[in-house]
Amino acid sequence: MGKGRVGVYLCTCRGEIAKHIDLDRLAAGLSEDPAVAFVRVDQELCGPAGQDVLRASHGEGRSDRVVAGACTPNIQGLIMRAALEGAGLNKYLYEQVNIRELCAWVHDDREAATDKALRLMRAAIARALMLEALDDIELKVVPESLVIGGGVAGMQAALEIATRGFLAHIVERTGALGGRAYRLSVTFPTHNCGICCMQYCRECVLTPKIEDVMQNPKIKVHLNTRIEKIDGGFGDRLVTLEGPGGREELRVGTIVVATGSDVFDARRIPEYGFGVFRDVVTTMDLERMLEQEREIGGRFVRPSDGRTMPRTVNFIQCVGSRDRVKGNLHCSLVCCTYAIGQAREIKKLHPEVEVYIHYIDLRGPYRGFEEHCEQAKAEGVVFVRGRVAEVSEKKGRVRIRFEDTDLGKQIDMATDLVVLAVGQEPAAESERIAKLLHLQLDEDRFIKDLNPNFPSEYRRGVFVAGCAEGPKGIRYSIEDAKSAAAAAADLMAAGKIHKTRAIAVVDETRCRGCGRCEEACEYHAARVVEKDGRLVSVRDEARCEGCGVCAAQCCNRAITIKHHTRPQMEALMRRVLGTKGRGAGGKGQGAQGEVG
Amino acid sequence: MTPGGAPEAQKKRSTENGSSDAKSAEGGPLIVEDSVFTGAEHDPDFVKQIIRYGGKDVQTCLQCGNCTGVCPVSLKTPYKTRNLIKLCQYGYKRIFFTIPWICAGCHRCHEHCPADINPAEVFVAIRHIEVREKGVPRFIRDSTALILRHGFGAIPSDDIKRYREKEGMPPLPNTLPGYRKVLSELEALFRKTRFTELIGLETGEGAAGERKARERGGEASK
Amino acid sequence: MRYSLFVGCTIPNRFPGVENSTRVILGPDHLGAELVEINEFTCCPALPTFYSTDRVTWLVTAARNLVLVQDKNADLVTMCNGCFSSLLKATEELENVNKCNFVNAALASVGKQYRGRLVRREGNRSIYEPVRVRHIIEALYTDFGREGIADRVRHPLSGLRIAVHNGCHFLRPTTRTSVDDPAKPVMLDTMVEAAGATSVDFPDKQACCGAGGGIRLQVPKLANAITKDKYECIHAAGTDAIVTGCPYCLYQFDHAQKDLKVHPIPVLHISQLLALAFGVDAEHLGFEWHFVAVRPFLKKVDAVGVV
Amino acid sequence: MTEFQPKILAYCCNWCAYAGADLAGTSRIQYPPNVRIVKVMCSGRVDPAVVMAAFRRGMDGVLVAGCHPGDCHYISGNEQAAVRMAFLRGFLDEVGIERERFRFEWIAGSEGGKFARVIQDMVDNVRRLGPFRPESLVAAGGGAR
Repeated sequence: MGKGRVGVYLCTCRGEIAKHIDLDRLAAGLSEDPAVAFVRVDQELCGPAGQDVLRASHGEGRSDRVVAGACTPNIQGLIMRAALEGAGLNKYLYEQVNIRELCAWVHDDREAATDKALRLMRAAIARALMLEALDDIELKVVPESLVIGGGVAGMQAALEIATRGFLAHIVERTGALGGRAYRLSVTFPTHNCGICCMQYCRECVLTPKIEDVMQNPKIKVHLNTRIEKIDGGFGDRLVTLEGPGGREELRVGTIVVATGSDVFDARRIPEYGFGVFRDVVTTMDLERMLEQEREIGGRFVRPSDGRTMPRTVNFIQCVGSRDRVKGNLHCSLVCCTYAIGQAREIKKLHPEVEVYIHYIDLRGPYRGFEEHCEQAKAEGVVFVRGRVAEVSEKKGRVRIRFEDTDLGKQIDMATDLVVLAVGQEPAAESERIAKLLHLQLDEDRFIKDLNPNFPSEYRRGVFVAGCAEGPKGIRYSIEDAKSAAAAAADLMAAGKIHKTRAIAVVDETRCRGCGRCEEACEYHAARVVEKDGRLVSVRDEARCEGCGVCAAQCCNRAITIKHHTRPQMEALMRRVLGTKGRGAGGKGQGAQGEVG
Repeated sequence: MTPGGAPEAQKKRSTENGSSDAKSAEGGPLIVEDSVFTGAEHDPDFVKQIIRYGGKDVQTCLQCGNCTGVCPVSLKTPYKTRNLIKLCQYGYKRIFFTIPWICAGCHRCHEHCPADINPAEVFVAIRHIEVREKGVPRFIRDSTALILRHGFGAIPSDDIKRYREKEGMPPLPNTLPGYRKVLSELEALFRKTRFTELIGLETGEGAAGERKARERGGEASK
Repeated sequence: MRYSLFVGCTIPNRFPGVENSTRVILGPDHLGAELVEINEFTCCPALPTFYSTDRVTWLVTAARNLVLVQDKNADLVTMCNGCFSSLLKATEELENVNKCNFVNAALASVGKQYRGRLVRREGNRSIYEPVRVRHIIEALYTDFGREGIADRVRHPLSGLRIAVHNGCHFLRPTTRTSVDDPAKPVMLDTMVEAAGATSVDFPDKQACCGAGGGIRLQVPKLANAITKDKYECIHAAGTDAIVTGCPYCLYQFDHAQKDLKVHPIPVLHISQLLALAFGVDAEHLGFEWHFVAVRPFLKKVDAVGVV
Repeated sequence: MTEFQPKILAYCCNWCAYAGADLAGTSRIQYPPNVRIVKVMCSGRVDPAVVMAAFRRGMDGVLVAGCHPGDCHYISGNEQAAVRMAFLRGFLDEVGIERERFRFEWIAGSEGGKFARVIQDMVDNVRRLGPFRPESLVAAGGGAR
């Protein structure tokens, strides 16, 4: 000790900290430490004035590293660190102790809180003395983007990226762009077609046009193509495609995952008889029926006889959604909207048909949903609260049995057409892609939604849009695609990214190449290679995230995480534990001062 | 109303379609009793108790009505499974204690429940609570007495015994001399689990209990 | 095949013919299974009485019955849905180590110990060793199969229309197990068809008989009201008999018809039906204890020695 | 009278458990001041040696807290930690460190209350056990290094 000169700043947080911690005593205690160059107390270090204080004070050059006792380092701490960086401090030489959330706000006992703060501060100073200045890693971002999935979200993302001047590759598994939306006859609540033909329609303004995509010189469409492998790291990934033309490789800087969702298979709820009774159809089937009627002049008929028009139609909501036993726990969000839309469509075409919608709760996270719903009621669609228990068949007509939960009455009614409003569930392909890209899946197996407050670097150049991230309607998928594309384009426009140096490094003299780190690393950043005739582990700087799992795995202590080195940790621990005085006959063991 | 007294209550309250129409079979009352819950019926621990006795968390019920839709009892009585689960959510324990034990235990409700609640098991849990807090229905005590006495819930008639002999079927276990040991085992186990204490059947009173049971058992086995 | 028949309470006291016909069809003259007699069984115990009141006592009593078969190298076979459900539930509950330890502590006082454990899962069903609880329908279906049964039929019941009633506890014995598909069961229908008869389809085929959960005992009117609906469906379908695998359902259909004063449809246990098809004299099958006369049915069957 | 004040060291992952502790603070949920938090990037970084080091230095209890399964910022670090900590538990049994002295918990960033509860719980439990004597480790041969 003694080499470094630590500048210590304490924040009163406009009284929030000062109320619970005796900052004078804290400052006095810390000043005793010979490594401390000065202790300065300010009212609000994260405010503009406080930042000025930090900059000016550090500019004086009395200290070469800084410890601040303030609030959480993960939020305001970043502001303070940036201010000090402005005054020439290397950001890796900054340490912040959270004496607000971890002391002031959680301990009523002022004495104890002050003691604890003092100890934590001392420990941080000990650690600060061990810190070393580091530079960030700079990675180049390849100015091309991969969009996985050619549905509404994928097409929109590609268009946005292309508009910003970068080449976008759409990789689509099937033979056509458009995804599920292309199979919809009408979209709701605006009552227009799924994919663009009527220029005046509001939804169409939002809906990307397949032709636009096909004609855009900045978009390359790979149909009937599968992603085989994704290699490389942040900013520069090597993607292997398997398409009709054989194997192909792309180098891309960013990736937008828009793999979408699957439609729930109604066969999994056997009591609804889908696949058994011909007059039980899904909403996707109904789309086709309506489309045929409207576009090629077919007639709206019962599938069982192909002749008669259904007199009654019953929609069953939440098929596969909100069903933790046979389906999925989540709400699919779009089914209420589209089922009501289809019901209205039937009413519009054939006002004499009785239409019932059986629901548990009506959920429409759309602007205009309530009006849509009211309109349906006014048009004569009957809403029945209560989930249909089972569908049976008697004398050639399907019957449904349910409790009308408003009436508290069981009803067994004959009907001509049962429409199952099937929900969305995670696509198998999404899971595969997520695995390739080390993306996390949520409990519902959709790709996990990252906290939008996290800087976009945390996404490592991979953005998720549309239903791959959870059930969504067309409009929200498009919004999603736009923001994902914007973030991807920003990264590519910058051309390079700075990545923290706080990552793993291997001491090759200690490493014996056992490969335990390689097994543990989720990012494939650790690899055992042969070097000078022996096996050693090496790190891919672009991929390493600095979690330290490999270091914990290593039996030989060959792995160090920069900025979290073992000596740094130990220095901190020694002080935080207060080993000094321990074992000296037990004096003070358990006394306030010792523990505080 | 005790569970034992259920048949009478049932007779009055159930109508053909389970609806409690203003006009009952007897041309009954148009005006019903004040049915406002005052909150005094509410027991906030009810849900926890249900879980303790092996039921599931009823708070996750979606009130979709699937259970009622398939419930054979709901179809014929004013008691609707979904409403009963709602009562559980509210914690109206005391109201439950007035409801006869009429769940058929067919578990169709569970088969169809999207929230995996299993109302049948919830009612089993509620019966556990009721037995402990309010007392045990008579038929439980009677059949337990029978089982303690014979190992089984009924006693075969002489006709049946003759038929068995004629057909060369092996004798029923509880007619064999060694069965005494089995009964003593059963009694030991019931005492160990304090079942006889729980249902208020003192094993010492076995004989008296059995007499009572015989009267009913004779009727039941007919 | 080694089976230990668990006859329970209802069969020996109300329908001794069910036990006898089961013994006969499984016996050396027909299917040739080996029957292991256990003379220390007690009530399974009944679910409405024990399971509803005190799960612990229920489990201990059921475990005691299970212990009795564990060294016999035989499957425990019930002819009653209630016993099947109660005992199967118990084997599943005893999978839980804590519960099993508790039960064994109690059983120790009568010198017994339960050793069953889970060995594997087969479809929707857990398989335990050494105690395996089975239902007669499932045992016949799995161990002998349609062919195995059909081979033994000497008196095919051709032309007869049978309404099959599976019963709830056979379809849904426990919360996690089903031996047959509860939505679309096949086993009992297959057995009926193996006997040469036709299993008739009718609405609400899987509905409850009405007796379950002690409803018959406490509120017979309610039980009958439930039965009435099902009876009407069966009657409308035009059937010669109702066949079930459960004596309590049998009892309910039988007695409800008396109470409801409807056109009688005979009710038989599957064992009795198979015994008839195997050519066993109806005189031995205990039909005198059925309330609805089985005689008209036997006439149609043309069974010899009609009682 | 001075009650025994146990010293608890908490290794908290930066993303969930530390955020949880932050939230306990912003929610002003009180808990005993006996805990010192050491922030690690991932609970997966915590190896048994680090835990043992704390005991050897005379900590009375050690908590390792990470994200809930499936929630790890680094995909599976927390689950790797769980495996390691399960192994460590067996080791602690062997060297005679009471089970209550060591705890591994999933604490989400939204679980400020849980963080406080876990700390309170640990302090209560460890207080009941009394101070931990690192000397006993040496005697058992467990803390040899």
